[in-house]
Amino acid sequence: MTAVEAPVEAPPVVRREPRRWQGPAAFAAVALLALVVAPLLLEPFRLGLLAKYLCYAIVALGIGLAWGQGGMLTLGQGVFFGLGGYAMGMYLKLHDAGGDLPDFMVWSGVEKLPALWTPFGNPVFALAMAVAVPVVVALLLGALVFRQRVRGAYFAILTQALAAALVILLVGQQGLTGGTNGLTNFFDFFGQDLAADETQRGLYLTVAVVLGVLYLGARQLVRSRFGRLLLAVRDGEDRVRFLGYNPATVKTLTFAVSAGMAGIAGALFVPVVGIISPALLGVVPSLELVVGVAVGGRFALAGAILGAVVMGYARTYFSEELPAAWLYLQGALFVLVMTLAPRGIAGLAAGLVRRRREAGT
Amino acid sequence: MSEAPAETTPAATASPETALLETALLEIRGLQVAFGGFRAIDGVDLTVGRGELRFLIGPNGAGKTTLIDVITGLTKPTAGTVRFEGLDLAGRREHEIVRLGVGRTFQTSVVFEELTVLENLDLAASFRRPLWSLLRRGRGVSEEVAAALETIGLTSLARSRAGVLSHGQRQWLEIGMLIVQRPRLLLLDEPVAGMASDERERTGELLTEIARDHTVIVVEHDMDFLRRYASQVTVLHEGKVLMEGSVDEVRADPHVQEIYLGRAREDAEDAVR
Amino acid sequence: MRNSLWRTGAVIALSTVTLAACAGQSGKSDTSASSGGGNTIKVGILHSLSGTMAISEVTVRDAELLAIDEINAAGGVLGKKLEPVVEDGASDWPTFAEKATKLIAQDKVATVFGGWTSASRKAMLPVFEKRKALLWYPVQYEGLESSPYIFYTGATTNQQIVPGLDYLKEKGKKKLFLVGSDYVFPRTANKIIKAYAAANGMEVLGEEYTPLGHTEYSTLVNKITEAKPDAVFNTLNGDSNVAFFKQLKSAGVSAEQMPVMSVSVAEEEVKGIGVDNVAGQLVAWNYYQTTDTPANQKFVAAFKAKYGADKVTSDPMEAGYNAVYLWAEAAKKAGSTDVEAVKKAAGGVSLDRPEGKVTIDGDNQHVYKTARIGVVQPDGQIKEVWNSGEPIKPDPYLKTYSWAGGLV
Amino acid sequence: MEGVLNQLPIGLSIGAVLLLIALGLTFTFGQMGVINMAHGEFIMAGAYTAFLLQSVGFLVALPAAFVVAGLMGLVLERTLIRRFYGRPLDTLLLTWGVSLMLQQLARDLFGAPNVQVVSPAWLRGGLGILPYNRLFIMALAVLSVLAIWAYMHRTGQGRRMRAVMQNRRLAATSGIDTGRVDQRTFFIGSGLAGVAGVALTLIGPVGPTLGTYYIVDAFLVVVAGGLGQLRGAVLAAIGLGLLNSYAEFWSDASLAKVIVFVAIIGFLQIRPQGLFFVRSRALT
Repeated sequence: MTAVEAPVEAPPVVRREPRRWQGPAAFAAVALLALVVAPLLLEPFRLGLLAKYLCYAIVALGIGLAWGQGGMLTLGQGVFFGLGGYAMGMYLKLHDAGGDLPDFMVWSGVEKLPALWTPFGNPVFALAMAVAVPVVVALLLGALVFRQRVRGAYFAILTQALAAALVILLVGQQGLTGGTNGLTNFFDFFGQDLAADETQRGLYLTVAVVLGVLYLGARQLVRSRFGRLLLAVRDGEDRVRFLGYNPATVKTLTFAVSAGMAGIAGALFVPVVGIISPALLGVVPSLELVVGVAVGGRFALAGAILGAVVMGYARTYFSEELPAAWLYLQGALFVLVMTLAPRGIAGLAAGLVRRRREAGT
Repeated sequence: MSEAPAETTPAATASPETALLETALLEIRGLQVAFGGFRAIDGVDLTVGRGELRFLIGPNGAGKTTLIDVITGLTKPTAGTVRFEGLDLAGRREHEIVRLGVGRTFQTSVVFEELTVLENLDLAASFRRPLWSLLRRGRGVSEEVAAALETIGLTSLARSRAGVLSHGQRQWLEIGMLIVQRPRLLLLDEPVAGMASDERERTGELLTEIARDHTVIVVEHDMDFLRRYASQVTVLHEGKVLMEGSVDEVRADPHVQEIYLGRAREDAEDAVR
Repeated sequence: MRNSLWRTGAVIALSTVTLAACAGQSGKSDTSASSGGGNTIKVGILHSLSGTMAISEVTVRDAELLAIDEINAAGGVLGKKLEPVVEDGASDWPTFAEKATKLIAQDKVATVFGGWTSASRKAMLPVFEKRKALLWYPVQYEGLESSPYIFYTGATTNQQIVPGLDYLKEKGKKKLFLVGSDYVFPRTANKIIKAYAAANGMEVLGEEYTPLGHTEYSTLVNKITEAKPDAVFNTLNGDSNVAFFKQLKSAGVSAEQMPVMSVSVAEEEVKGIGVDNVAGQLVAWNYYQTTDTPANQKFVAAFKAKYGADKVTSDPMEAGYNAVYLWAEAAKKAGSTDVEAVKKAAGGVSLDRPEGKVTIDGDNQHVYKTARIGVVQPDGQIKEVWNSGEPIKPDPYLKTYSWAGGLV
Repeated sequence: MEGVLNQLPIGLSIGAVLLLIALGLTFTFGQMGVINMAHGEFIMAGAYTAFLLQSVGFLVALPAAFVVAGLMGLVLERTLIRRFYGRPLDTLLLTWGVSLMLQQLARDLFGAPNVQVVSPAWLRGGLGILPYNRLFIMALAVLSVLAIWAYMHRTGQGRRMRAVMQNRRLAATSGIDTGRVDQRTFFIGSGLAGVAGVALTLIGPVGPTLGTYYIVDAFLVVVAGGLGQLRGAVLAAIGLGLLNSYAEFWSDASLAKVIVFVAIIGFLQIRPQGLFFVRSRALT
């Protein structure tokens, strides 16, 4: 037996059967905080940052599903994020250009709108592609590698190489993709001025609602038979075959769902932040997303979301206060979490709750 | 992705009625398996009829587990054919063979520790459902699963995590998972290895009960267990079938005795591994 | 037991980080709220202080801070001292946009000096245009841009690439091979080079791009030696230059037989490449540490005094240093730091700087600059071998060059 | 035409570089299942060792870098990785954190800009298309492989290492101190990264981000070669080197990287476990 196939660290021993009202109550409280309190308290600039973190949280949710529940460590989630982002960016670019060539094509020497771009003038098509392209790419990659039982570290490295390859491809096709600069300089979002505070607030609320809906969907998935099957695949892929299931199918579907989430996140990210570029979807950003999930707690979907937001804030904070220390801190935080709290913040919280309960009885 | 909805009923995978009558359930002809230069199985012929309880015995390295691995698609044969209900199993993948109706257990039981006993059984029972229907939250316990819980005697532990079960209980859970799959051929790989004597007894009873309405092949080399529960026995040695017969015939055979004399030493090596 | 202690420790560590982050946010808001009046003018400085671009950009930040110190020592601007607010772009383009927003919206700075890569400028551009704030961008770039809210104090193409080509043509180098990193600047530069070559009877034998950070150049060197050009025009960026020059040198290609003209190799990069690998090669800039002007002697001395005697100065640093002075001069002329007033006053502002006389072109907000071709010396310094004689009028769209007609 | 022929030795020399950077990884990844993302930073440590020792001599830097990087690996193994055996994905993320810190440490110790390492005079010049420094790297790669082979097959330590690699539990019950074997393996694997770092100063930049340029390529070699397989790594490195060389010659450097990636995915369709792998009967 090779160590590569060893199971991941076991999740918490506590069964997820807290009192009935607790889950919905917590969800409602967080929703209230996110939808009402945050927009009232935060100034527009900070609210915009929070919207950005929530976009990352959507990606994190997908990683939590693929990695925490399915054992597929994907180091290339930035790829799907980027594909979604580019689909949206292409629409916005064409919309702003209003029939002319987008600005970057002009200075890249492209004279006619490439055929690939034409349909993206339609917002419905662009939005559909923001989800469909990542899903299809994930289905293809998943079908190829999982069918051949490529897994664990191999899979992680392949997804990482995919991220590296896509970056090179995007950068190389400057006339088509804007090269290193990516797509930026958007003005109008479905008739709203993107610079306006109200538009940004509206975008923030959209992102928050989408995150909430996707969270509920992911939760449903995890608690269904499919979720149990996924867990079984994570803990004993070969055994699952002898239950009559094809693990490759289960993994491919889950991977595609997580890719779709990343695609949605990318599409939302573009109007929120105003740019999509290869630097956002390469090896390092993809790894950073995984770091967030690990810090928050990979075995709990809420932990993944929490981790993405915490890491986003930490990054902004340290970059404003101690830019030189950020790499140390990021590295150190990560080493600490992996050694001392492999289940992340969520695991620590669950541990505390359990201890209090034990003390109470 | 497409295979799940296609096979919704067990009957859909069965071969035509005429073939059923003419062929044995399992037919192995001229089977060879080589790992590098080593021949783990060297020309085995084996026929198992419907409703049979067949024991496979033989010392370590005889090729027992390899034989099961080949039937279930885990190991690819170098030569020879394996037919199940007249269908050639060559080139079929593990889960496809399960879907044809062949189920197995493993020497070291591998139940899903994070899931409850009930969830383990439910998962095993649901593989014929279309994949999309798995997305619904499964509530309640199906009759079939309840019956299996009763059979393996784990009803009271249904909602415990499988991780807390004892070794014996895990083996029974595995057997339970096998039953709810409704296979037409069950392959049990050393079901009593490492069990205490009362657990063995319970397992033996379980085996007898299952064999009443299933075809079962059991790999075992515990002679005591064999004497109590076996009827038809096939002896493997160095990848070949040494002999076939009733328990008493086999036990009386000088060849078999000779092989098993050396067993003590090999068992010691086995423990090291 | 020991385990739970560890856990508790980790909880505390994590919550400290989170709390600190929150506290930091509120602390920031407080200072910004109280910064409306006072005796200082806040100016933003936005460069990568971490990540891959930090190597280059930190030196520009240092030069800009030096200029602010000097201006403050001389009494400040409009009777007020300048107060720099330094932010880190982290070599990440969206972060540049984010930090630019912060500087404008939260810190309410009068102007921002910052950026290095084209990508970072492109990411910041919409922020400055939408919020009607000012950015001073200090690095040579690919042209084809003229934002009303950006001042460009580095060279545009007709002040660096075109003179570089003029020099090669003058030396009789007719066959060129183009090597660049795969991003906007090299691709645009090479487009211009090809148009120039076509109009001037020169021949482009090959055009190759490598990914940013690429380090394996043996195949490319083989392609070059097989094509046998008279000269190589190099628009590689950053670390790739190190690998390229090392591998070119060890392949036995000498500067005498096949010179390489580089537009992204300055004094700082020469150190990393290794002088022995790059000595004798050509570079095109507007300023060298050795440029012989009184202002430069002062600049180099002041920079070494502040940051250490081993420090070198380079073209982008000087352009950043100039940017602060040019903005201060325009503000003085306008009598206000108001963005529109400064923009209006800036046209025609002229100063004697280390690179010589610089003048802001009010039409496109670029700067008149003198082009200088240099040769890398064995001591790591760059010796000027040619200059354009007088400052060249900036022409980001190359409108005054007939051969460039089809480019834009 | 001459260019096409030249690509052959160039491809081999690219392969030699790939082999050097991946060799140590084959050990730690293949044998111990440890995915060490800090491997690139051990390469960097080797390169900085060459920088510090350049007044002493280039050849002195080779063993010194082996020891420096090896010790760094040993410390990493003892303090952190030891706790993570059997959790390869966690190790991957853990060592990535370590690699971030090492990069920043290098930045603080040596400054952010690249440092200058002067190639020794006897490596200037060349033979045909290949410069002496490329030939040196090829020779070094061959020597490293031979040394590793000899170590594994001709010494007691090496035999124990192979025993642990094939069956950890059996080796442990046979009286082999697997902990010590792990330490040695990690020391040697990391040390080889240091040697690679010294060699890379001849052809590439020496700076804090050096490791990041090579790490993905190194992993691809190991993936294509198969776990812990010396001959797999050798063949994969040469194959990828040649593929890289010709793909770049006929297209460009960017496209070549994409082609290599697609080729590896395609290759894994045929040989999912890499070129060579050890058959195993166990079920996870």
